[in-house]
Amino acid sequence: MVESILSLLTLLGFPDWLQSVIIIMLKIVVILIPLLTAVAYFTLAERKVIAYMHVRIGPNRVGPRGLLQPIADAVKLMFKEIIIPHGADKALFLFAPVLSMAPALAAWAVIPFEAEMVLAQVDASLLYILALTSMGVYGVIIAGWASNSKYALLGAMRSAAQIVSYEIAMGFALVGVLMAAGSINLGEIVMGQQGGFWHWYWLPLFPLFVIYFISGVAETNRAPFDVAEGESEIVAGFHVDYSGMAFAVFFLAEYANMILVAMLAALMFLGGWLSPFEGIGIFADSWLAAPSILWLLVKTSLFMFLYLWFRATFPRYRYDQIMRLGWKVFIPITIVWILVIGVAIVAEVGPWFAAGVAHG
Amino acid sequence: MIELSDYLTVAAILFSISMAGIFINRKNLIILLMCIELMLLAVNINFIAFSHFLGNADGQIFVFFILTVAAAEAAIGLALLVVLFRHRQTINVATLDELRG
Amino acid sequence: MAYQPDRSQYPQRRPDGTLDIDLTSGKYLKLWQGPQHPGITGNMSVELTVCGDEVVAGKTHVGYLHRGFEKLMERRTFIQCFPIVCRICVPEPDFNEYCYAAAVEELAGITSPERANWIRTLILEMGRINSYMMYLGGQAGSLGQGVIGQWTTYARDLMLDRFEELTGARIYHMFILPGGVRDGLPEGFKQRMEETLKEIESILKDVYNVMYCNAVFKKRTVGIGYIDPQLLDSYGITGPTARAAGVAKDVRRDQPYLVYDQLDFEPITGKDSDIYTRADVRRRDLLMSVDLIRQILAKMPDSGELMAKLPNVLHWQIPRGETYIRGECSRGEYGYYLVTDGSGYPRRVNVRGPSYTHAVALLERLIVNINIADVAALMVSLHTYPPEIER
Amino acid sequence: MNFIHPQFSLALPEMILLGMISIILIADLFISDKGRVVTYLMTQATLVLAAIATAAVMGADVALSFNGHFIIDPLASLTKLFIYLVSMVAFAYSRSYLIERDMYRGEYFVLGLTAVLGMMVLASAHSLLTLYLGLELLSLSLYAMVGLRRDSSQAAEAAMKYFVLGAMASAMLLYGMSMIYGATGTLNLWEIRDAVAEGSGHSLVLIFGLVFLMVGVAFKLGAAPFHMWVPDVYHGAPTSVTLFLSSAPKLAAFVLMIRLLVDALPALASAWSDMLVIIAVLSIVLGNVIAIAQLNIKRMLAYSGISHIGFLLLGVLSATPEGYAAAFYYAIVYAIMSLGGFAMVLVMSRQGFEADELSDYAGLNERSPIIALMMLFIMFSMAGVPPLLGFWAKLAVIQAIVAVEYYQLAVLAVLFSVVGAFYYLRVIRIIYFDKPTERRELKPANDLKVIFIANAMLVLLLGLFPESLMNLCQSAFIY
Amino acid sequence: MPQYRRADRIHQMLENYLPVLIFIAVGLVFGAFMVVLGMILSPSRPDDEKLSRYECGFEAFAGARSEFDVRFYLVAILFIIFDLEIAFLFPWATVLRELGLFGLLSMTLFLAILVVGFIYEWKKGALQWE
Repeated sequence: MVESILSLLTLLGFPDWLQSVIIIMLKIVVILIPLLTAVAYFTLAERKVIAYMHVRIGPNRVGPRGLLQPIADAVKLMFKEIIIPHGADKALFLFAPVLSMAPALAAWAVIPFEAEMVLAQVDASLLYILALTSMGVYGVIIAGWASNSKYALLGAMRSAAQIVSYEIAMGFALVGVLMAAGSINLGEIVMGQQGGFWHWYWLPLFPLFVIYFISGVAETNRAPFDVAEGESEIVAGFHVDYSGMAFAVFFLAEYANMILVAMLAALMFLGGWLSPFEGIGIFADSWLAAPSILWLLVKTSLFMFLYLWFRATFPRYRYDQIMRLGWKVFIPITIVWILVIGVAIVAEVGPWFAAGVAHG
Repeated sequence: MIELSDYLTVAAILFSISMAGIFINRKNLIILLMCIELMLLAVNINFIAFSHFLGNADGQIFVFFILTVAAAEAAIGLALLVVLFRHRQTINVATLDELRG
Repeated sequence: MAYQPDRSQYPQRRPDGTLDIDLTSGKYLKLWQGPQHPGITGNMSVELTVCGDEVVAGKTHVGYLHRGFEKLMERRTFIQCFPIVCRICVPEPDFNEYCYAAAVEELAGITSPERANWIRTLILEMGRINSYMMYLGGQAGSLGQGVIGQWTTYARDLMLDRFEELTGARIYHMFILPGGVRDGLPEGFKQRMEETLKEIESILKDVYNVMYCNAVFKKRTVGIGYIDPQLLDSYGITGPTARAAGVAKDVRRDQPYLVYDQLDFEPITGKDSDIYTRADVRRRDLLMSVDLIRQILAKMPDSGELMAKLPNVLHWQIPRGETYIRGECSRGEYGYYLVTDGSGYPRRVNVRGPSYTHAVALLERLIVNINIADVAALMVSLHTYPPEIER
Repeated sequence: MNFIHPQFSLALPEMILLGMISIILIADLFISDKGRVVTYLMTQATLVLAAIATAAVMGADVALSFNGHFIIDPLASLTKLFIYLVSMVAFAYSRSYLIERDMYRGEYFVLGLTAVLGMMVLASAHSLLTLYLGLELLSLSLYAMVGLRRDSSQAAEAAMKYFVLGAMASAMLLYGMSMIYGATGTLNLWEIRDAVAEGSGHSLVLIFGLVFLMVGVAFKLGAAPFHMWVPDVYHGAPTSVTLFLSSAPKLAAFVLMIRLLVDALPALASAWSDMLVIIAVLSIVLGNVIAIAQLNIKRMLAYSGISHIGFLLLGVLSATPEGYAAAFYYAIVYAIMSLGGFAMVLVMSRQGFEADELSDYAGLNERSPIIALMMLFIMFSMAGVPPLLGFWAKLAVIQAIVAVEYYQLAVLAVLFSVVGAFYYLRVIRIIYFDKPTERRELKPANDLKVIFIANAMLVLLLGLFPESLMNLCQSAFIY
Repeated sequence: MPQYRRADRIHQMLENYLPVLIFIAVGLVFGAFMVVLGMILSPSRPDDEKLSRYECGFEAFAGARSEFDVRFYLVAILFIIFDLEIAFLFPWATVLRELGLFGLLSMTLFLAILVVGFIYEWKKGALQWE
């Protein structure tokens, strides 16, 4: 497929470096299109799933059984007026959503969808992702500061502090995965989990797995941790003064981040594209046990469903309880578990860290 | 290709900018702290350039330590800034004239 | 001894626990938990003075819903007042009807027949279940949990169907006349009511699992909004709020009216009187009401008079007198004070609802020194309805 | 991966100190204010323990560990022992002062110990990396100590100034180190020495690096052109911190200079000794002249400290082992004298009254003659009056530069030490001949008084029998 | 004079970072494009009432830029320190197998010192949020 495009491009007389750039752009488009549709339909899924949990139906008017709802929302927001409040400096006000959107998208450059299917063969992919997720905080703070309203600024500071605190817990959880996998490249991390679902890292690193996902939920200001725009007390989040497309971009960034966290959790703890039936005798060689992207998508949608489930059933934590949980509960547990895993690796405990297993 | 001397000149330029920043700036202390960080980063560039062109990794290891110390310094600098701010309500460099002579 | 961080520059606490700061210093932020605030049920507003995250002083503003019922009733004959009375308090209209009817009967010297009393008790208990359902939805909603509100509205709807079947109307039933009730139970009512009660119990089990056993809910409610038992008398606290403080104070038990003396039940009390215990007491109260309805349906005489003999109601002169009828509604002690001067019109009607003391005096006392995030939960946990305060 | 396990036993004192710092930090959280003396005693015990460990590890032969980054040689061990002694005395002095100013918290002692740890790492550093780490650990703890007293705005300002200038200086030092690393290709001091010796480094880059090194070191020592921070910080910081600040870190800065100039760059001796001449002259001249104009005793002692550093540099610029020994001797003597000097201020100060104006010392003789006498000894020894310790130190240093034919420098040094004597004598005049304005009886804490008297007597005794300390210092430089 | 080795690996290393660069650019452009599209398509009729800040239905009080709690600053500093700790754990984690017991012990010491700092903060109330 790629060769045919290349030959077409040489035909049109493009210089070779431009050709490689075009190929990369095409690959990016191939990643972006499904991602953006996934983000759009994730919003619909959210409203539907929460509705059914509330014993009601959810959107079913727009299009057949409500399927065109996300498009309708997008178009509506497209035509909504973007209000820039008094005293807000215009440039920063409009740049903040872009700054929170860019990291959410750029992180997908290094996510491996299958053994060889990754856009950029970056060998420090996990480090790149951690760096990018901490870029997201800038968008939040600038939005809060630029919209020149007391509530927005307070909400922005709170959610920024929350994101930052849970980033540490997430970082420690990633260190645990690195120790188990022995390599910082996501592809090799998944390869390190071969050999049946009890080889996946959710078993040896169970506390880190749980803490990773909960920190992921807290990082994206979701479910029990969405105090920043919780309506029951200070009625504001950092994007209270945003409207129209500016708000839509924040919205998309949040959902893209959620999918990113879900995908990472699937990759690092549930063995990415490896099939759960891998090591079990009877299925061993059937197509069922073959690793494929479908398994990755199933696992990711499992985590995405968890997001929605949390949102439907949990009340909101109070802000100081969130910070207490982040600092006083997660960080000690992760540090202790890192040491436990360190000892386990040095002593080659269990099937995961046995000496012979090929590692990065 | 990029030569060693190019790296050194970049580092030297950065270093002089931060030196100028420290002496010329009278407005506020945070810029002062930023200049100090900038100085340490200029030194980092120096080290990495040397270690890359010399082929041994000592320089890069040194950079790791410098980053840590720079972070510690930033922490203490900002802490002192807050203590000072609590007394003076401004972070203007010119007000630091209580100790004279 | 855990080293206390040196908080010299934070405001200090006076011996009675309040912060000694001068509110006029303008350093403190004034927030409105305003009438159109999405977080709380009912439109009354609380003006909060906040220092950092902590509420320093609160002032309740009511009056957004004053419709002047009591003045209105002075211009109406007794029978004309009957349809107005149930519209005073939306979530539990039957209690107004019963109290008004009982007051008029006492002054006019009429007694409502036995079977009518049974039906009246049945309606009161059904009204109580509905009011508690609305409370559960509000309490979870104030903490951000939307699902409970949805389930309890569904349950409330089932009960409204039973009301419709029994009284012909869903909310304002106008069923309890002075002198008795307007009609008996339609046939098959008991069997359908039994199904509704089973459905409500299953919903309550789900609510218990999702809300009461939820770690985050516990974190947000246990130990918050503590009411000191000594305050009960000085602040006139009644109903589940008082029972949650350990005092078994229930008008149905202390001064049984209607047929409560023939039903066996024990007032439910809680121990440590915080938001969680109040919610739990109300949930168990609701289950008790379900059991009471079963008892009523079982013991109810199937035949008998429904209405006592009334004189010509159009020119009904009730001799001079005054009375005060008390009852236990879902929020506390509910009372009607009726004064007649022998003319065809009530001289003075005063509705004494429990929310008046709970929402104004008690709330302003409790709201000091709690986190802003808990203000909504506290207001809902006192289960106050603004319409009943201002009438 | 071949991983040669380093010899941990050599770094025993550092490990003990690190362990004790953590224990004290955690223990202090659970101690009530009344029990704070436990933290103080634990601190002193740690220093004693470290001294014993250093003595055990001392040994005659030079031993390298942590593959070339850590060295145990006579200079390192001796410096460490003196650092422990000076720090113990400094903590003992500061105890009563801290109680009066409710700074008597665990943090003060923990920061002090981290500063001591920094000095120890600095003393036995054998590569540019360890030098930098030791220096940073020392300076960061000192910045925090100066700014520890939150309610005094002077301390906050002093801490900020010290931080900004200190950070700038260490950045300069680093820039120099990066140049040296670039020129010689290695961080290890001896390998640098061999590389420079066989002329393999770019001469221009080396000189450039050396200049920046000199700037950084001169700043840390508080020598002349870079002394702007010394008076402000000594005046602004709480007196007990100034006492600690002016004694032990100077010793450590001296060893830093020796490691850099003597161990690493002996081949450039001609270059750096000329630079040192300029710095030494400036320090001596500026130190003594400005000190005369001072009315605040802390600022006066600060400037006298700068002049003492000038004298110390004289020893180093002679570029001979005897010169280094003389400089080392001078450094130790200066540490003892500055301890005594600032102790004077501590003895005089009470709750809420900082005795830092000269006039506060008027007529001290009537109020308590013993203390006045002790102050006389210290002032005379600082001036360099013969029978006391200060004289021998100045004599040794001047002998060193005379041996290397720097006659004009020697004459200038003697001349300005005489000029310097003026403001020391003025203090004595105020103590003995002015009428006392303060009537109240002087009641310093008894442990403070005892140590102060012991310190002054030490100055006297070592003055009478200087040989023991002298050949101890010479032993550090025989190779 | 140690000879300076010609750096020849740079070109290859740039090879697989190019897509990352382009993706970041695409991300930025996409975000900007959406916002600009919104600006173009949507009507713009500013009037005072609409532009005033949201104050739960009441007139806005003090200006927005009032100073906020020092605790947020404390969280920032603690974040720097702990993130640095993670940055040091990353390389160590990847080569833990080769380092064996010695590597583990040295990192335990590193973590122990940081845990001492953490306990100190905890007890000093730095993590207290009431």
